[in-house]
Amino acid sequence: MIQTIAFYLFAALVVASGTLTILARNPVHSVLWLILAFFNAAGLMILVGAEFIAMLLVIVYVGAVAVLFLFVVMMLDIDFAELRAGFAQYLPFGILLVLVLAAEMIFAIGAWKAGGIDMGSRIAPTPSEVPNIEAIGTLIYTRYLYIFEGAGLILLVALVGAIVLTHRTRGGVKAQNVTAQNMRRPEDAIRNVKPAVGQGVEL
Amino acid sequence: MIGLQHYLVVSAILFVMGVFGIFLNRKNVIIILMAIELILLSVNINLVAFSAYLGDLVGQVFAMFVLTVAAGEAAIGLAILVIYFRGRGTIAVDDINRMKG
Amino acid sequence: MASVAAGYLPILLFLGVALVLSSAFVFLPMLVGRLTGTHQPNPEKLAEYECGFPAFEDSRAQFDVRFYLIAILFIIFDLEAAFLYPWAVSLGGIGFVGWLSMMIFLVELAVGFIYAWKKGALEWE
Amino acid sequence: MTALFESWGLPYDWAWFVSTMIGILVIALPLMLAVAMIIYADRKIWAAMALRRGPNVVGPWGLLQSFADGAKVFLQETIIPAAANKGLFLIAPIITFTVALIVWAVIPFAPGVVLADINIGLLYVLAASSIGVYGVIIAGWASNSKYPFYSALRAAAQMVSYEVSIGFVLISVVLWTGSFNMSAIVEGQRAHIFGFINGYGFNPLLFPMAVVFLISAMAETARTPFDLTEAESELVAGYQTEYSSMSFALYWLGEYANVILMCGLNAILFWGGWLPPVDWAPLYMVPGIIWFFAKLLFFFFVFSWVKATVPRYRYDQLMRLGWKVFLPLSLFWVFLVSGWLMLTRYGV
Repeated sequence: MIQTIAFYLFAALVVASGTLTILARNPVHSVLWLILAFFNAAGLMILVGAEFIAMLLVIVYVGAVAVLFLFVVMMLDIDFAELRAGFAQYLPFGILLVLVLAAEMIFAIGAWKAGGIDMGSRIAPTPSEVPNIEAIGTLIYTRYLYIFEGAGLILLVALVGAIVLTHRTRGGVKAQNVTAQNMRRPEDAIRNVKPAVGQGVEL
Repeated sequence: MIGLQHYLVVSAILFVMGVFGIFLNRKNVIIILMAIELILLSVNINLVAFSAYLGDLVGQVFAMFVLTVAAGEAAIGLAILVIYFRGRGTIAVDDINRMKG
Repeated sequence: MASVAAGYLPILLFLGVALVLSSAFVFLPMLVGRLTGTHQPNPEKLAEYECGFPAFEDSRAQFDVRFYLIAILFIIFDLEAAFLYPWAVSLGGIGFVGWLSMMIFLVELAVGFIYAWKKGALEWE
Repeated sequence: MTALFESWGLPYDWAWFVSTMIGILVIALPLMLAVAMIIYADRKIWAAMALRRGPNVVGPWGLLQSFADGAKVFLQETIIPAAANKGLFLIAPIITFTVALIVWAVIPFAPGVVLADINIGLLYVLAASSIGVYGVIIAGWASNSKYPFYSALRAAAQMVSYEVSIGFVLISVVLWTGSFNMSAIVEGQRAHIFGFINGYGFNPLLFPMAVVFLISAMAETARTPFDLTEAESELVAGYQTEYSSMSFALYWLGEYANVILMCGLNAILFWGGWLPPVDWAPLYMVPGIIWFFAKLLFFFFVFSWVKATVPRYRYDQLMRLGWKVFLPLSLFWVFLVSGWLMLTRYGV
């Protein structure tokens, strides 16, 4: 009962905020609606018991990816009015396409019956005793080892790519060298001299 | 009682919204990237829903990999966008075919 | 399945209560202000305060690319941590192979980290 | 408690609902009271360290100072700058305060005394605190004013940078416990060293991580020496510059609620939560909740102490500490701790 209410709450919110993401006039609002959509999708996932993926969705998307989106839309001085120029022009065709696509998918879902899979043909039956996160861990690091290492490579490429793309070294910047500062001793910097009266100090 | 089909309908609507968003904001790369994120989100909802209702954990494992790739894609996409904007002062997609220099 | 979700129900309720509470904190003083007559806006008061002087340039300037780079690096390392979470709890079950695979993963990322360091991407000038 | 209400004749669902609601209020309302008192304590500690007297007029020893401030702020006019983005301007403090409240849902105060004992409580805390960034960014952007915007930018970059090392530090702890459940993490620390000392912090392998976590916690909550977000000589009052009345106070409340939370997390993750420091039967006579709050208050004193004594960092130093010191260190510690566990506990 509560599950049903919660499902409809989350589903309505995720669809509404997804719609507003693409329709909002101000792209900052778009990003915020996108965040709300992710948040509610996480709620939907918790409802079916996928708690780890749900938390991951919030940590990775809401916590990291959306921050980057916000940085970009807030900090680039973009003339967004100009970019909306084609909006009305594409609208009728877009709606037509959307209706066709949606109808097709809904028909397909309606026509298709989800039969339960036999115990034997499941690749990795959900264990009932172990927490969700531990079961996922056991699966990733044994059966899907190579995909996991591939994910690592993707991250490496993304890291290197991002640096190559955005990093520019600026000339004429005096950087602080902390090691050198800490290694410096009074002997290196101070010299005790006793000049005779009337004579200056040679520098 | 909420069944698998409820989840599939939600994710289908979300997917269509993502496609719609790409159509509607054809000039604005940022919104297009967000629409792609929406599409991938709907894929993830699908994977998790199937995984939960069929009692097979693989769906969630793959949802995790999809998440990784999607986040990496957003990071690189926005990086390209930022340097493109720095070079040209606009992010209109139409101009990207002039990629020289 | 439902048992997992049931554990989160108090959090959902808490979220509702917290939202109501903090909205009340924001909107009640506005109401009270209208009732007690402290609500007297005028253009001078509603101008942005900034540092006490009238602002003389647009408040949304373009920003150093460094901030984007920090956000991008954060995404990458957040994802790396995301893969560490399930590994940390299942270390007992996956044995030496699982441990080794994570070490290879960490080396891959460490290579990226060293590259970022050498390139000066972690430098803040 | 559900059983109690059931015995009064309520059906199970309603009994559960009523008892959960009571639980929520028992967490949320004292939390706000605690925040008020801890602001007072904070001011008294700084005053003592600066040889001043601190608040001493309102109520006995100035105890009611925070409430007076609260009443004053509540009766003030809420000013929404004309140039601001109204909706977002008002939503931002709501986000900050809501997030600061809901994190407490998974914090165990004593054995079994926790609102939602979920499997991955620690990840929930991480997720919730990653939403906290938005309260700040949105405030800075919606104010449509220069300095709040700079401040929001700095705050976001700072919180994000230290979240990375916090994530890796948590993994060291979770490796040892084998669970993300907060209660399990506390229980895992029972008789951890030599069979009678409770707390991961006493483990030489984990102690450096406890230090890293303490410092990262200060940076994450933007306390001095890391309060670059409201460096008043550069940024006026940071992202709250344009706020007034209760919306301004919500940032204060949220900030201090987060500080208390971080102190509590320090206690739970490394110093045994509700367990007494030594696994010795007479010490268990003292209720667990008292041990927990004693540890929490000790860490709060450390936070105040640091705030009163250490000068502010420079922004490049802050970033350097986060990315070039803590990140490699905590990453290396993941390798070290997991390698040690593979050798000793799981056997290669």
